[in-house]
Amino acid sequence: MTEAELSLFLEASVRLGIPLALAALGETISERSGVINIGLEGSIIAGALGGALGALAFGSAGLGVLTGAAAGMLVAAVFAAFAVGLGADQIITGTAVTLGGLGMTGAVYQARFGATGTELSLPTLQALPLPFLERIPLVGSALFAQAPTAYVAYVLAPMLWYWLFRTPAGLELRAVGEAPDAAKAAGVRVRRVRFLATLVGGVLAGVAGAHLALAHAGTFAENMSAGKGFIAIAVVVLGRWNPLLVLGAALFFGAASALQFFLQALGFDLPYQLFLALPYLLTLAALGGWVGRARAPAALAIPWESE
Amino acid sequence: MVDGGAGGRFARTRWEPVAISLGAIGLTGLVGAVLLLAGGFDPLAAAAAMVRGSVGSWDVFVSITLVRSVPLILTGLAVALAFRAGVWNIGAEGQLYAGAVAAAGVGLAGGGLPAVLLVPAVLCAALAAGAAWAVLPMLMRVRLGVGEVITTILMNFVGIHMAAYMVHGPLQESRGVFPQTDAIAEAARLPPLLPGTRLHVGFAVAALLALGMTVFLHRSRAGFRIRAVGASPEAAHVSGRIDARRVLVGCFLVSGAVAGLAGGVEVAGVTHALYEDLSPGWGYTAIAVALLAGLEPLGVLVTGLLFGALQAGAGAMQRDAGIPAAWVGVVEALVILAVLGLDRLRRTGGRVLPGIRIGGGGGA
Amino acid sequence: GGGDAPEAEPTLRVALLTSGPVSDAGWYAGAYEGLMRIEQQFGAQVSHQQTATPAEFDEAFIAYATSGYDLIFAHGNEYQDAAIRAGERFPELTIVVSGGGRVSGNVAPLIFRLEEGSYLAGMAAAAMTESGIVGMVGGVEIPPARGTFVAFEAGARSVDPDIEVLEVFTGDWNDVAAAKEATVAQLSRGADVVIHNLDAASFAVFQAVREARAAGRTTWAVGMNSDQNDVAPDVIIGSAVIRIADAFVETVRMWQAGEVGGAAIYASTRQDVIDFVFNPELLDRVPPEIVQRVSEARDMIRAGTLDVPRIEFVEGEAGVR
Amino acid sequence: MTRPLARLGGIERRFGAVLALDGADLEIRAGEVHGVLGANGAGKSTLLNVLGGMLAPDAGVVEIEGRAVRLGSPRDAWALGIALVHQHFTLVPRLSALENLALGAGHRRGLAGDLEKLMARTGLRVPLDARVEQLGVGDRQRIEILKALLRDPRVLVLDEPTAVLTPDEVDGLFGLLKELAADGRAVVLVAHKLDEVLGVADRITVLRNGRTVLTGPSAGRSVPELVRAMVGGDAVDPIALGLTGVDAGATGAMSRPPAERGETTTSARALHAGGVVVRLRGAALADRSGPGVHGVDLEIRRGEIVGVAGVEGNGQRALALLASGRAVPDSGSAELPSGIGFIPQDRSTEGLIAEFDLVENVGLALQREPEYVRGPWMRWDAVRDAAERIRERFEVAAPSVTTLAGALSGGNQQRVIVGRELTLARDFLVAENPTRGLDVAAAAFVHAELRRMATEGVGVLLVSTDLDEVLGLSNRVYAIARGRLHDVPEERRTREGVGAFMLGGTADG
Ligand SMILES: Nc1ncnc2c1ncn2[C@@H]1O[C@H](COP(=O)(O)OP(=O)(O)OP(=O)(O)O)[C@@H](O)[C@H]1O
Ligand SMILES: Nc1ncnc2c1ncn2[C@@H]1O[C@H](COP(=O)(O)OP(=O)(O)OP(=O)(O)O)[C@@H](O)[C@H]1O
Ligand SMILES: [Mg+2]
Ligand SMILES: [Mg+2]
Repeated sequence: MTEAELSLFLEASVRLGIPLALAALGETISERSGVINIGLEGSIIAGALGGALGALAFGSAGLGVLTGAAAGMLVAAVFAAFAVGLGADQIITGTAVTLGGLGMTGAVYQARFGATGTELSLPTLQALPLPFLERIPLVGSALFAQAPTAYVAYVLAPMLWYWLFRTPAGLELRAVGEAPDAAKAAGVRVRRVRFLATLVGGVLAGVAGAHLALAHAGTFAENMSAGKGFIAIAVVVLGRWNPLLVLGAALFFGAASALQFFLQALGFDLPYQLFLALPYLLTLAALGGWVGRARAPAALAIPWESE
Repeated sequence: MVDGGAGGRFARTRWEPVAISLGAIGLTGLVGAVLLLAGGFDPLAAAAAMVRGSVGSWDVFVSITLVRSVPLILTGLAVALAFRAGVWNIGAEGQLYAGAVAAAGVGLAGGGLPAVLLVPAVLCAALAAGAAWAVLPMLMRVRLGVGEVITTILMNFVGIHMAAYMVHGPLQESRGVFPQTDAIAEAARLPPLLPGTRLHVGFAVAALLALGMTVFLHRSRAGFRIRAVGASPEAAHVSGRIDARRVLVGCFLVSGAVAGLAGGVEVAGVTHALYEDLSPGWGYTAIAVALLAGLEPLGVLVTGLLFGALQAGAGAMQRDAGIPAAWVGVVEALVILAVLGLDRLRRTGGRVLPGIRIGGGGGA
Repeated sequence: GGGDAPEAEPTLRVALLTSGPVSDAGWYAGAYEGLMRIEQQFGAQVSHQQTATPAEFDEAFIAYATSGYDLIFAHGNEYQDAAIRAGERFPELTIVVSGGGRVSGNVAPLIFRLEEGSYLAGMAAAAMTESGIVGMVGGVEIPPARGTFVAFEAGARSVDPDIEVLEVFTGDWNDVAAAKEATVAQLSRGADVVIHNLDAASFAVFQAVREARAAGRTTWAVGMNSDQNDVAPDVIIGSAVIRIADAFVETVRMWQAGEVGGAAIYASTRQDVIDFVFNPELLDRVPPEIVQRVSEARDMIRAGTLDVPRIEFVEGEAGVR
Repeated sequence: MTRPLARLGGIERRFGAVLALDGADLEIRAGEVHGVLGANGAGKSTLLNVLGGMLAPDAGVVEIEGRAVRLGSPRDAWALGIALVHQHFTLVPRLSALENLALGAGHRRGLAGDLEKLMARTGLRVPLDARVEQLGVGDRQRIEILKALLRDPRVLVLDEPTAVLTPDEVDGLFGLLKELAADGRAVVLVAHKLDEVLGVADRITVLRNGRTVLTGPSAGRSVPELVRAMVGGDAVDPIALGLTGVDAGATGAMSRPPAERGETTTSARALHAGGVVVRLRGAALADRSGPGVHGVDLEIRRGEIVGVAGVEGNGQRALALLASGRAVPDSGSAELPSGIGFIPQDRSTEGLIAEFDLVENVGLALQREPEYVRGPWMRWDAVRDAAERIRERFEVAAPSVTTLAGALSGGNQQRVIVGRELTLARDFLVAENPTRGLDVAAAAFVHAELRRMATEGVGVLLVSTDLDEVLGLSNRVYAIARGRLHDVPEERRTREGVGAFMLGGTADG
């Protein structure tokens, strides 16, 4: 690739990585508290629709992101009520919430725009190039000429890292995810922590969805989340439950996905299905290569009941 | 009580899943009705269609509900076995596709053979392919200590694209036009279980497998060892002197094989050709099916039927009551949540649904 | 839902099968509109099911046949095998398979000659491009999709013989992210006019073109399947449209006249089902002589004097001509 | 001190079918060390958990300084100055000692500083930066105690803190407890070694079957009296009681003559002629958590009890795994017989499967024995009978053999394991801290069983941190330090003597 193409490739990598990064950062928080939210997909699609409707209603993409976040949180709250409140199995609950999220968004979309949908064109999030930074050779335009939501991810990763590993609250969250009974004995409100962590995950998944609708596509389509929830969960593992690494992992996956389009555009004449499998194969390789024995939070996915 | 040791964490009578399911349907009805009304649809018509389309008539029940439940039961059994051994195989979907591709391949190639040879060959190919699809995650777990939850999810995506590639490439129909294979040889197709219906012997296979697996888990030493390793690898090693790694490897592969069988049975029994989007996510639904059954194989038979009926009824809801497909997803979600809710409320102390233990990560 | 019409003579019962949501404002939405029009114009009792898997195809056919439906529109080639099976089992039933390739006594493919529209689109694109490179972004690589691209390319070459054409398939009609990146990749390869053959994901193509425009390039997009001109009036020079609803209504008429079955039904510019419509808001940007040439070409295609290359995929017909 | 600092009255608590507390009372006064005694399953931990805000009582009152209070969570208890050291560790394994101590301590500047002071004052030292999962039980126990002390409690509640501490540490801890009491605080202590308790406690309360059966000053009370109060019967096992310097063979009237075979008082020495049943030669085994062992040469004959004393975390784990055939030596050789029983020290995670019932837990070990399988099948009927036998002979307090192991109190869990492993130990038995956390009667019973096995010609390897136990039972004694075995000559077999060998090699306290 020429340098121009390379930087275009990097731009694409970041664009594809950002929604994953947002969702995965949220999932990192909830998984660190011992809650694996397979319902993430539901939060993302809800965020996309919520974002679209909000942007239309207020005529502002910015407000759309907020409504998207709210929608994502709403879905996560349903998940948490069952998985945290009732202590129901997290995997089943997540499966159901994903099903319901995809269905409900479709239902709402049709209720709002008619059975055959409509050619929505929304107020979109314009790319917001950062002065100076954008001029950094090669990576500048890739990293710093993105939609504002991208910068949210950049800022959030280090903040979450600091919060998790350097503050008492973060310590409590990790303790809840490692050994809830011990955490409770230390006076941590296990359920509340898990509940709130799950909500945070939902908010960020919602923002990711809003990003898809408002920054990426400029529209909403049923099932437009296209499995990104699952990929985000994989990204969390690839990032070893560490916000900084998770951001990196998301961008890595973005690059792996971007590769397929560039190889196709460059006229490599392989069947495209093989290109489509590429990101997953690369991620597997990465897992085998360096993630090694990265350990999940010990209490991940285990329902917890006091007493 | 049939088996001395059947108790433990999953102790529950065979019929509990049924009871829970029935109660759940009632509860769902309520919430669902409210939502449907809000959406401007007639809940009663929907319910009626649901029932008619799933258990409305013997033919509907046999030709649609039972046929639908086969892949759910098989993948559900695959998941249940793996989870029992503490192997968190979320990869049934990919293994199913691998099995389907292999079955289609053999079914197309083995044209000359008689059914008595070809049908078993097709199913064996599916088993082998499913197991093969589980090898990589299995190795990554035991050799590198990479948790299988993520690797199996990734293998799902790879498997789906692999199948898509097959129907666009090597296995594409002879005219090379549409993304599908030719129809597999007559001799490769599963014979009907009940003549005159769509129900194929795959259902019998699934039912027998469920029965056999129950006996195996609760009566055989190997089955007991599997449960022990799943419940506590440390205790299994120190007190039982059980080689946890061998159990883990075995269950991972067998689980993959059974999931692969699901794909093979679907191709050989229903579609008779390989298409893209063969599965609507059975491999994921299977997790709910298995866990709702408390990982009891016979329970899986029941919950698999429940989900089969659910999906069959869903189709009818669209056709007869004009409920859009999107709403159907909502209703299915409601049913699952209702089952969960009831299960938790009914329970007094002691988890009935085991928490899937992803925690502790890889380390075999 | 199926509202019962007054029981004068036995009401016509028509069903529609789609394997995607009809809310896509495109391929499936068009079919659903057709179904609604059939309900109104013929007082027919209609029903729709969105199927998810091949396993459901047989089910749906059987269910509709046994509950007395006369005519089923199966809107996609994926239904063809199940349609043939159902056709054998239920001789009374008639099944029309959009884009299908297999024919039987009571199963007829409904072939949309969208190639004719995309040929005209190609001419327009060739006229608009400055870089001499145009791009095509497809979803799943199936004959109808390939066909439109082949014709698009031919149309473009008829205007500019040494135009360069790029082609990408994302593998998914609805994955907006993939469509967006595929388009960006092509724009980055120098393409400045992009046509798509996608479903809901098409919006992402327009979005990408818009953004390139915002970045200072003169880039254009071409709408497809339905008239998308007002989706992105600022970048879409025109749309190659299928008026699916018209085709469905026309098909019902043919069925009532007993003319459906045994052969493929072709819907093309002749019946005005297929067309290329310039975006009125951008008409001033298009060289008038091209508008002229396009309408001439349309007439020639109608008259059969201009032969648009296409991929034949109906049984008995040869491959690419 | 007239008005009690804390009072629990008529506390009831039920766990499913089990009535753990049945109207128990406890009265704690400022300035006292209060000993709480009771057999396994008596309800001690449950009662203290109620006081610590971990468990909500089903009925009864909790009063602090005469005021009725509701302790909904540990936070509520701390607010009232009550800190609890749990019987079972409540640490987060993957967090560092410091993080564990900081957990729940809230925003707190100079925590490390305070800790340094505290460790200096109390002599309880722990490596603050090490991850807890890498630390031995001793360190973990110290962390637990420090955690409680950090809160500067008015009422300090310790549930069996001494079980895993070295004699010196125990003395140190008791000294500390006395100091705390001296400056007007109250200390509640649970321990099974009655002499320990009598030594430090001002007043005592004895629980039986969830009821308070005796409470009052400890002065002038005798061990047998307490035992009688605790278990009804009179089990007096000097070793279990911690009365030092006893001769293994002679003394020790057992709680109850072993069922089938009549009373046997034959000294194990009688069988010294027995042939070698276990032979370790230059055996070495690495161990992630601990030093492992190296250069172990050990021969054990039929009928002898070989004791290995040592401070926790000096290679006992590796030694036990080697001798029990659970691990093969990295180098050197291990010749083992076929019929081996193994009583692992960690009963909850290694000895039993909490969510399995007793039948399955017995089957867990018996599934390797031919008589309990037929072809590929388990003979569950046979296993069930075996479980029933164990439940009766070893007096496991469980409603039935289909009770989940997790619902048993520590003592009863241990009884199940001992019973199970004894049936396996035809040739050789490895016992790792077999009486840790057991009440007097249970401990006495286990000791009697170990002796009986020896007299029946089984070789026994007793690995224990309890010096009295090792000295009291063993024919030969080794000390283990830094993964090496040191033979302790006859004349040096005293607390002090062995202690010297133990510490001689040890690095960590
Ligand atoms: N069933 C539920 N539905 C919704 N939210 C819940 C539910 N259960 C708990 N929560 C949320 O969790 C918070 C804490 O709940 P709860 O006090 O029961 O557990 P906890 O105090 O955190 O844990 P522990 O009881 O062990 O201290 C509640 O304030 C509420 O916000
Ligand atoms: N979480 C629980 N679930 C069920 N039963 C329990 C639970 N905790 C305690 N029990 C039961 O309550 C009774 C009292 O248990 P507790 O732990 O208080 O006894 P203890 O006096 O502390 O015994 P030990 O000396 O062995 O620690 C026992 O019979 C035990 O089986
Ligand atoms: Mg609470
Ligand atoms: Mg206790």
